[in-house]
Amino acid sequence: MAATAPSQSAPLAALSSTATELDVRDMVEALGAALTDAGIDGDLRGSITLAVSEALNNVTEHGYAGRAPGEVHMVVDLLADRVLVTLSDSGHGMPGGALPPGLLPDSSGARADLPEGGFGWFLIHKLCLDLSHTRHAGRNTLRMTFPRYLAPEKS
Amino acid sequence: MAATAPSQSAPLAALSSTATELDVRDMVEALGAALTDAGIDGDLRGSITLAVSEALNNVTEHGYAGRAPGEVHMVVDLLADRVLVTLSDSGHGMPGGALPPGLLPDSSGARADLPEGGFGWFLIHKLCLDLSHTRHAGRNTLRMTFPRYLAPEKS
Amino acid sequence: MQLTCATHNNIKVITVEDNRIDAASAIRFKDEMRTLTDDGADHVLLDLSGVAFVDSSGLGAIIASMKQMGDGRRLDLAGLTPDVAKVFRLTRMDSIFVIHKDMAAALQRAAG
Amino acid sequence: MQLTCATHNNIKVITVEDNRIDAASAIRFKDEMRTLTDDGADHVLLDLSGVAFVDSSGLGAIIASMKQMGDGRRLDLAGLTPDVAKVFRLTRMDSIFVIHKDMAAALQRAAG
Ligand SMILES: Nc1ncnc2c1ncn2[C@@H]1O[C@H](COP(=O)(O)OP(=O)(O)O)[C@@H](O)[C@H]1O
Ligand SMILES: Nc1ncnc2c1ncn2[C@@H]1O[C@H](COP(=O)(O)OP(=O)(O)O)[C@@H](O)[C@H]1O
Repeated sequence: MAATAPSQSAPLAALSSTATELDVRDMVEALGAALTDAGIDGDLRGSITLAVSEALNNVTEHGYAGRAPGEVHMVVDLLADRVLVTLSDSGHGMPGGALPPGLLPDSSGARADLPEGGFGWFLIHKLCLDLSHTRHAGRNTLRMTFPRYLAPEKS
Repeated sequence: MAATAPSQSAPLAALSSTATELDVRDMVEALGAALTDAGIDGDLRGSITLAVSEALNNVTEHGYAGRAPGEVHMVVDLLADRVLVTLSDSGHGMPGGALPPGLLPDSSGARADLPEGGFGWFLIHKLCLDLSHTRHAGRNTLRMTFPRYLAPEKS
Repeated sequence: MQLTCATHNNIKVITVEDNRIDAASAIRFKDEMRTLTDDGADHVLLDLSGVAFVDSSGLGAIIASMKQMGDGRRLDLAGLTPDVAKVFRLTRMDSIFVIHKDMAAALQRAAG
Repeated sequence: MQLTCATHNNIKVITVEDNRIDAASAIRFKDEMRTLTDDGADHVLLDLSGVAFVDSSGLGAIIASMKQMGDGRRLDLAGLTPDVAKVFRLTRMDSIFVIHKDMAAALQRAAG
């Protein structure tokens, strides 16, 4: 972990794994450790690890749905005022080719109707300053941008 | 190409291809077009496309030597004062686990002894401000950093 | 996924001994919650004070645990660490569950 | 890879019609250079004015073309565009080849 490397040089972390639930858990834990090493802790660390965990779980559950789990690659960069996380995978593209909008599932109904999922993209959108998806030649690149110093929670 | 996107947001380009000579040529040309779109031209554009071309050729010739050509992924970022190029591939690691030093091949001998190769890493080192290689779980991540405004040639 | 169980003041207290409830453990969590709540206790309190991380799959499993208890029975939460509290807050699930600061507060409230 | 050929003042001029000599075309370039220089012309001038990009494989192929001509025969270069000139400068190959600004300068020098 190049925690003391100057911004814009070596990535803080460059990790690769098979997109399985247990492997991406390890990746999220390695991300958390790298952030802590780099002095990023508390609320911001929590937001970044949560958003990245959601994105990695999506790759595992949806990106490689119906095929053998492929590979997912993560590069983390510490810039002067931003943390960039870049995920890439060779899974399916996004439904309709665009980032899912990330609406909050409706929880106003009866207890039996409460949503048990569908929170993933909502959380990602909420926790990132900026989000972009590119697909080229069968590979997805998801770029998640976080602030480096402030809590990223939007109200 | 998100040429007008703010720095630290969407990458300028995220491209993927099979590591063959013709495919990486297309990738280098797409990189050059993206740089031109972003207002990066002249000497700096030439240096970036040359260094990246050398790195991609290495992946093609050495990274996947002895196996079917695998995939190589490129992400390009325009920061306030830097251009970052991140290449990743699933090929062999670097010889000895470290970046080749990039010595200039000796051309002081007779004509028949002139080097015809071995310039690749020399050029990469010479043209990059900063260079790092990480290998994790069978995947190489090469981060090449260039200045955004000045010619990067070191004397 | 390890859960432990105790009873205080007629409240069944289930403590999560793992420090994360995520996609890799959500289904196991939900299954073990079903086993532990099958006895029909009316008031169950889930102690999350040892849990540092819950993702949306973990959240979904906690919601599912509440739903599988059926109407008329309560699943309250206690001891949410900051990152876990954030998941509930962002998804508005903090308005669905009764959330106590910690176990002492939860048991006191129940007793009072 | 397309090369065209002409003779001026006893100099064989080979013009590269492609705009790049790179890893994908280096071997073809070298092979075609061999064919075109096999006639034994003593002085060959390679016109690179249409070439925007040469990588180290292309550079190696130009060096190899010179070597395969054998001692006593010259391969000069002319019309290097900026990025191509840089590859020769960085690798110090600008001290191995005679490099002319453009074709006019090269032919004038040979004639003078
Ligand atoms: N990485 C991905 N690749 C392809 N499709 C995806 C990906 N991520 C999400 N999706 C699609 O977007 C939908 C919504 O995702 P999300 O909000 O994360 O819900 P959930 O939490 O149920 O996974 C998914 O059901 C799936 O159809
Ligand atoms: N991507 C790579 N993966 C594995 N080995 C590599 C890679 N790139 C370079 N190497 C090793 O480093 C050596 C030097 O590379 P380089 O300077 O580019 O020379 P050349 O121009 O002959 O390829 C290669 O011969 C090879 O053994």
